[in-house]
Amino acid sequence: MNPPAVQTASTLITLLASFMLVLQLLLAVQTMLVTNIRLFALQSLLLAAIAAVVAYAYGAWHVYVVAVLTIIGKVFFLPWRLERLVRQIKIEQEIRPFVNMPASMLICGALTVLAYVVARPITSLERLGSNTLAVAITLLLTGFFLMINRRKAITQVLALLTMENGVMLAAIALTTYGMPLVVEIGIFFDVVIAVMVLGILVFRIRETFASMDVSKLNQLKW
Amino acid sequence: MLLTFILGVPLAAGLLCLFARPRRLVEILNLGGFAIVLMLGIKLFHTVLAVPGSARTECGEFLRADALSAWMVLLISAVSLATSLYAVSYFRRDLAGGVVSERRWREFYVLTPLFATGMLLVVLANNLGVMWIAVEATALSSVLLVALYNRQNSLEAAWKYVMLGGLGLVLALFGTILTYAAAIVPPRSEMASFNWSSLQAMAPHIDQHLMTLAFIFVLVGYGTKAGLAPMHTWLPDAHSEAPSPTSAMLSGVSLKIALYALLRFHILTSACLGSGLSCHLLLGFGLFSMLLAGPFILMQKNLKRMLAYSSLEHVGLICAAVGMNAPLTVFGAMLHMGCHALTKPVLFFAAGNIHQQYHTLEFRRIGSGLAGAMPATALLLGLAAVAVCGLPPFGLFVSELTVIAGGFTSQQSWVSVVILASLIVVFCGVLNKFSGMLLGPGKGGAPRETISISNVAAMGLPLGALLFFTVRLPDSLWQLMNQAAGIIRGSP
Amino acid sequence: MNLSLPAIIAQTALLLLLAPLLSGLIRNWKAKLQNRRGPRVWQLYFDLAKFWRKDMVISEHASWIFSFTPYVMFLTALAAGLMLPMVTAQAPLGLFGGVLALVGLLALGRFFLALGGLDPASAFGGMGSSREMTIAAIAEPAMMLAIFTLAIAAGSTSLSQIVMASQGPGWKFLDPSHALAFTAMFIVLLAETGRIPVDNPATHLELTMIHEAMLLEYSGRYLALIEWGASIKQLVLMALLANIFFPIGLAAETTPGTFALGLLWLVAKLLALAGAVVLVETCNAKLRLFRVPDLLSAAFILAMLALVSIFLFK
Amino acid sequence: MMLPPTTLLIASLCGYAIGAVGGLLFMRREKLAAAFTFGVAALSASSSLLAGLFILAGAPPGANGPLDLLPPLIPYLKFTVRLDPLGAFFLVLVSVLGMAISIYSLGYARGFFGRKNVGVLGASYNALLLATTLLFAADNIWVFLIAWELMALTAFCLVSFEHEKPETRQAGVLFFIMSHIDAGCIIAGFLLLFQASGDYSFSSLHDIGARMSSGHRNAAFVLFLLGFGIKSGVVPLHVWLPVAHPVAPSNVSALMSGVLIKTGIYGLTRVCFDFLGPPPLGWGVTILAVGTVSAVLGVLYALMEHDLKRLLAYHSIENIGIILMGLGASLIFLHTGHPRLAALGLIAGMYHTINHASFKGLLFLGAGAVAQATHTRNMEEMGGLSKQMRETAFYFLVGAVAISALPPLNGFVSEWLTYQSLLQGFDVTESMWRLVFPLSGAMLALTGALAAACFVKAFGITFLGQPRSERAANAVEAAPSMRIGMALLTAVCVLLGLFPTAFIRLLDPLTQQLIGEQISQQLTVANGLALGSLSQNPGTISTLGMALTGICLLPIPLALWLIFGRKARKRRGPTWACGQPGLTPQMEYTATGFSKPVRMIFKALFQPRRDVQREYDFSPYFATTIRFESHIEEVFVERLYRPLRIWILRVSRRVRALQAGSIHAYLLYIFVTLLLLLLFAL
Repeated sequence: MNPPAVQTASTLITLLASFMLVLQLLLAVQTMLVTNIRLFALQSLLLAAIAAVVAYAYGAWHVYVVAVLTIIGKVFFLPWRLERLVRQIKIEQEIRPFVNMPASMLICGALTVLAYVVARPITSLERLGSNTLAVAITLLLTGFFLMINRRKAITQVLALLTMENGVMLAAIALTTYGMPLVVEIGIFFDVVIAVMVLGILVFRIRETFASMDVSKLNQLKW
Repeated sequence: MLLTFILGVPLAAGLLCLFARPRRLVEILNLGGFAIVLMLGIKLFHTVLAVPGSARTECGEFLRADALSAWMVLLISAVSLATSLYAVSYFRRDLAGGVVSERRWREFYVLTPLFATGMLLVVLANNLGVMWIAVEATALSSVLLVALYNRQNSLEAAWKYVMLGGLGLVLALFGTILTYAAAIVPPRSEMASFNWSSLQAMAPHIDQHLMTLAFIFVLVGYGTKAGLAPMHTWLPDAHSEAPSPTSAMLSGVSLKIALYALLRFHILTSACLGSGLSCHLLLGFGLFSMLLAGPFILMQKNLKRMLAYSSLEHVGLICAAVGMNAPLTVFGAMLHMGCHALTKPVLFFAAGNIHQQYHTLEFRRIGSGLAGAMPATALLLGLAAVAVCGLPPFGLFVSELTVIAGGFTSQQSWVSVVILASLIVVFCGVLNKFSGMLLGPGKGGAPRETISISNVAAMGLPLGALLFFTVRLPDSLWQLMNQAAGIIRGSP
Repeated sequence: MNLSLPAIIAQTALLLLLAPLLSGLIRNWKAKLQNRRGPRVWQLYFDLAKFWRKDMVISEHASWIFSFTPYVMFLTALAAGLMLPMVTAQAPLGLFGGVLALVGLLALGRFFLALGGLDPASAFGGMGSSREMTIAAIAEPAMMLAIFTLAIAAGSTSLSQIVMASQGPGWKFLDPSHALAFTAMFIVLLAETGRIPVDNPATHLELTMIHEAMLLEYSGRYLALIEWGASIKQLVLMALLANIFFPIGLAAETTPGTFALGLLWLVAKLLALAGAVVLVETCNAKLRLFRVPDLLSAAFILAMLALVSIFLFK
Repeated sequence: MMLPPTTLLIASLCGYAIGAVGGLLFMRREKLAAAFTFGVAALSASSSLLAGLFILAGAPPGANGPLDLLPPLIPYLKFTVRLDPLGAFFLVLVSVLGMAISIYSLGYARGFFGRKNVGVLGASYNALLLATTLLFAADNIWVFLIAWELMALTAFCLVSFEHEKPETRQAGVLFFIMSHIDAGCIIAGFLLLFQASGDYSFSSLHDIGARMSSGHRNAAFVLFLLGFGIKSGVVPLHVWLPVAHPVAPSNVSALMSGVLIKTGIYGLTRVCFDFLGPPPLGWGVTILAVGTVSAVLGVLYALMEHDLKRLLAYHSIENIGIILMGLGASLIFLHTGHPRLAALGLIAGMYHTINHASFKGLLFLGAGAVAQATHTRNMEEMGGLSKQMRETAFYFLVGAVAISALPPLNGFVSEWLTYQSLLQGFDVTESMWRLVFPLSGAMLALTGALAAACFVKAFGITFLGQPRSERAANAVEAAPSMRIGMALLTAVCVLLGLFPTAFIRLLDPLTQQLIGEQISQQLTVANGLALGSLSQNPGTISTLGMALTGICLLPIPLALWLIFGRKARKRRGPTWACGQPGLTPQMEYTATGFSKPVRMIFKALFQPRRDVQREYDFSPYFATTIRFESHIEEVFVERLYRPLRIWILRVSRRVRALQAGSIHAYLLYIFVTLLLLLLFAL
């Protein structure tokens, strides 16, 4: 393959990755549930795009598979499933986080800095897209923060999924050819099944507790 | 084809249970399946032992079994067998009492073999990615098992389990990927293999920073699944709210499976960075878990939660023992895994019987004088408690003392002292609660328990086995554990 | 260390005969000091003879212990006496035990006497034995310390050895540790023999009596044995004091002359001690029971000082 | 023909095992179970007794093992046993007691027929004996610890045998917790030794202390002192003892007080004389001081008790203290380099050990007989039992005289030896420390006298006077087998008392092994008639001589009787009650009243709480009912243990707040952990 192509690919990846980061921050401050879901879909789309770029740059066909799977699964199927769930158990759209918007912005910023600090000494990965590792870690940490900061079950699931996006970003961009195919597919289906299971649980919880507020689930202690 | 069979048999059993109509057939499918797995497991460890230090691979290096995996296979199959044996009488009573519906009952018999298959795949997978997938699979199957009773509490427990477990697994996945990324050393730019065998071979050349980062994520991730404090918070909920057979499997093996996954990375890391970092982290988390378990057990109000916390303590002990990284301690850890796997299920089974008798697990409501009301259960519970407190003549005494002695020989006396102290604290709690529950005057007019042979067998056989192996440990088993310990200490 | 039968017989006789006389003497002198005529010196002999002849009334609640006690009391006192060098430096039964054995035998007698007090189920007996045992208990450490001071000097617990050691060259018994120890022992002697200020042998007032309370139920032969035993015990203790602290004139070699001399010395020392006891008894009032410990702890301190002074003056 | 000792030992171990199994098998048939288990136990005990005696009598070298009971479990875990003189001595101890108590139990177990499961009792009783025997024969850290833990476990089963009563359950829990703590200390101590030796066998630990750094040595010593101290009930680690011993069935109490607490003495002796090498001065002084304190406080608290078995339990503490005095003195002599004196001290300690075993066992058996006859342990409800239970009363009296250290019985002999070693200790050193010796001697005197007072109370209130309750009034004599059991121990007390020199000869191998001196010859005076004290102009005693003197003097009172009182007659009459008719038991002195003077004298220690409630109609001077209540609390429980427990529970409650149930908090924990690791591990 020709160096310039790699160059462009790498810049592209960096760009897309940073977009993912932006979306993540939007997620952190956005308070409408459905919008959250859509944002997640968008983020996944970017992820797919990155996958496509990597696949093109290295002509590795199985990374295309990953891209396709991501589009099918995370861009269309999961958001659709989640929105349906939201509609089924008509929960109000408003998300009331524990930490208010400015504070959460600050925290996310701090986490980003931390991620860069952590990723700095690792030099052996400057193959494709600079700083993708940092972005991945940021996605992970901010996703984690979202998970803590959200009250409702579904939003926590969403946060978990964004974390998963970060992981996939690392999987695609850091490892020259993506993971071995079997692993990719396995992970993908695991995620899908996980969301199914979560859906089932959310549904059952809804009908037993007549509420989606996870912070009400505190009967078991000590 | 041995490994394939070991994986295939329970999978097949599980799937068949979907369609098999008559209840008895379903039960027999489970029992038979696990019995076969156990036999295969025994055959496996003999074949592994045949050539010391060797590993058996199948399906083009996709499956791989060395001494460590073989040891784990033995534990998994033994516990699953006991569980399925106990489940028969347990769920018959539940069905009779209308506690579970036919559908949920079938759910259990389908999911349990899948759960077991997942665990077997964890220990047999050669590819670390596949190992992660398998762990995730065990998590998902066990979540539904935890939520089986569909009560408020069990749903809450399941929710916490799946959220925290899922989170941990995402972190673990990240760590895994980082490891993979680290394993791609620039000169070779073609598709790297993600197989354990090759990784271990190239460990010394791995980028150290990246490996450290990876190990941290893996530690937190799999640590959550293995219930190391402070990531253990889901453990008491899930283990106490699940149906007793599931609790037995969760406490008996599933924790150790997550630990196994963690240990694989520990081996890699110490091969790459030297044993310093990972050992110290393991030691720290292990000791913290042990120390944290004490107060909760002292103040515990609920039988199964107490058992769960005792599992936390034992996992902590194993972890710390590996962290001490002396020949004696690591061997002790292996031994301890075995003994604990044989003991803890019995305790949970007995707890299940008590729950079905009194419809509560609160010590206060159960009251006293169990020895009179349910003699068989009380006796076995008492024996198992003696065992789990690390008193002779049961094996945990040997394993714990081995670990502690190892600490003294490797100039880590203070660790051993801490371990001793926390063991004593835990003992005080358990003794206090159990003597209050088992002894004393029985409640007037409480119905005497009706207990089936299979039930007693399910509790008695593991204890018998433990006692037997304590008095007479076959040389082959000793070899196996020794080699497993060797693998963990990085001698291929 | 051989056992000579004549010596044993002689000392037994001495103990049996001298004891009542000594008690009588003390009573008589006490009376004199209080301007009373008082009983004759040998009154106690007549009393004993009378008691022997009298019938006995034994409590219906009493068990065999009650009748067993007097003999134990009497015999232990005698045996203890035989282990003590009275006339000769060599105690007749010195082989069978030293000062520790002597104390032990007296304790055995006290033990049974206390049981005998409890046996007839009367309130007084219980009271008496309770107080007796308590006082003996707190008197014991002082006595032991005092004895230790001597035994350490002698390097042995055999009374003969102690006597010889303090006999040695020079007036060894004048050194401070001896003096202090002697004072301690003297206080203990008052307690052990039931003298004022610890106990009043003359009273039969319920609330004050200790020794007598235990004997209330005894009569006739048994009473004789106990009274006699008690006076022998008193003799033994006084002779012990006299001889281990002032070992003058104890017969070293066995000739009639030395024997006579030794006997004279013994009587002299006993008279002196008796005089001291009488003086103390007349000059003091009986202490309240719970003040007695103060007295005895004082004795303990003295003995302690005696021990320490071994360092100071060596 | 003479079997090799090890064979006998193995035989007895198997016997106990069979007895245990049999007990469980015949659980349903209680008569058979009782006969079988206790019969087998008695036989096994006699076999191990022979084994021990052979060793002490000087068995041919090599006849005492070592040998493996089982093939090793894991290569480093060997089940080796060996009978060296020290072990053999304690083996004799446990065997003698085991034999007597088993015979006693044959009858005693009848008391449980129909209400408790005798099979289980017999089984755990055998298991306990098995563990204890194994402990004394252990030649390997593993075997020792396994036996130690098994002993605690089985003892727990026996203590909580009558678990229907709540106080029994609490006692069991306390006992087990304490013995687990001591196990912990001992494990740590042994592993410190193992660290230096690198081998688990006792033979390799011999004088290992010489190769350890002084810090490790002292650490090990402290750990062992704590561990074995708890087990033997040394003040202030004794809290479990007066709680646990009384609630157990009396035969078990006898075994516990007689043997189990001696395992601590065994361990301490084994460790201090065999393993830890030449002792610093501090060790001996510490042990001597601890012993003195235990002796005095033990007997003082015993005096305050009116529960017969608790009283005996406190006396165990006292006697352990006396034993420790001997051992401590011996250690000091070892330090100052006087091996022969050290041997004397050791002999004193060992002698008192076996003496205490015999008379305390005897007393507990007697107490058991009484408790079974009156269905109470409270002395205030007894009295006058010497009329219905003549034999029991006699045996109890012998035990009482022996434990009060009165001649001519065994207690006197061993305390005399202790006195002698303390006395001669004064000259071994010029340092001020030597004042310790006479002082502890004085305290020993105090202890002895108080013990005498206490047993006047125990025997007098229990067996003499009028019965204070209905149950005491119609008590019946104990079963024949029980009386045989007591008679056996009585005989042991008398023999040990009258023939000390013969017994001390048996201790020669022991002192030879531990100190390298044999002094029985120097101690024997007048060819065995008297016991000497090892100094150049020795003090001597001859208990036999005293007894004979007494007998020879007996003719005097008899003769006098024949001369004067031949015509005198005996009459039975009422006790004088100040002229009032009818003496009621209420007028008798009570146990509490008996010990009142001591309580007042040592007020500072006991802090007695008393409250008197009087109800009156018109004037407080004419009370209709008066309720008097006096209560003392043990200072250590109040000041040390209760606060500790409360503190621990409070901390646990604080910690529990971590697990408050909110999933967000849980997530936060993980998050923080991750961040910290990222920050610091990189």
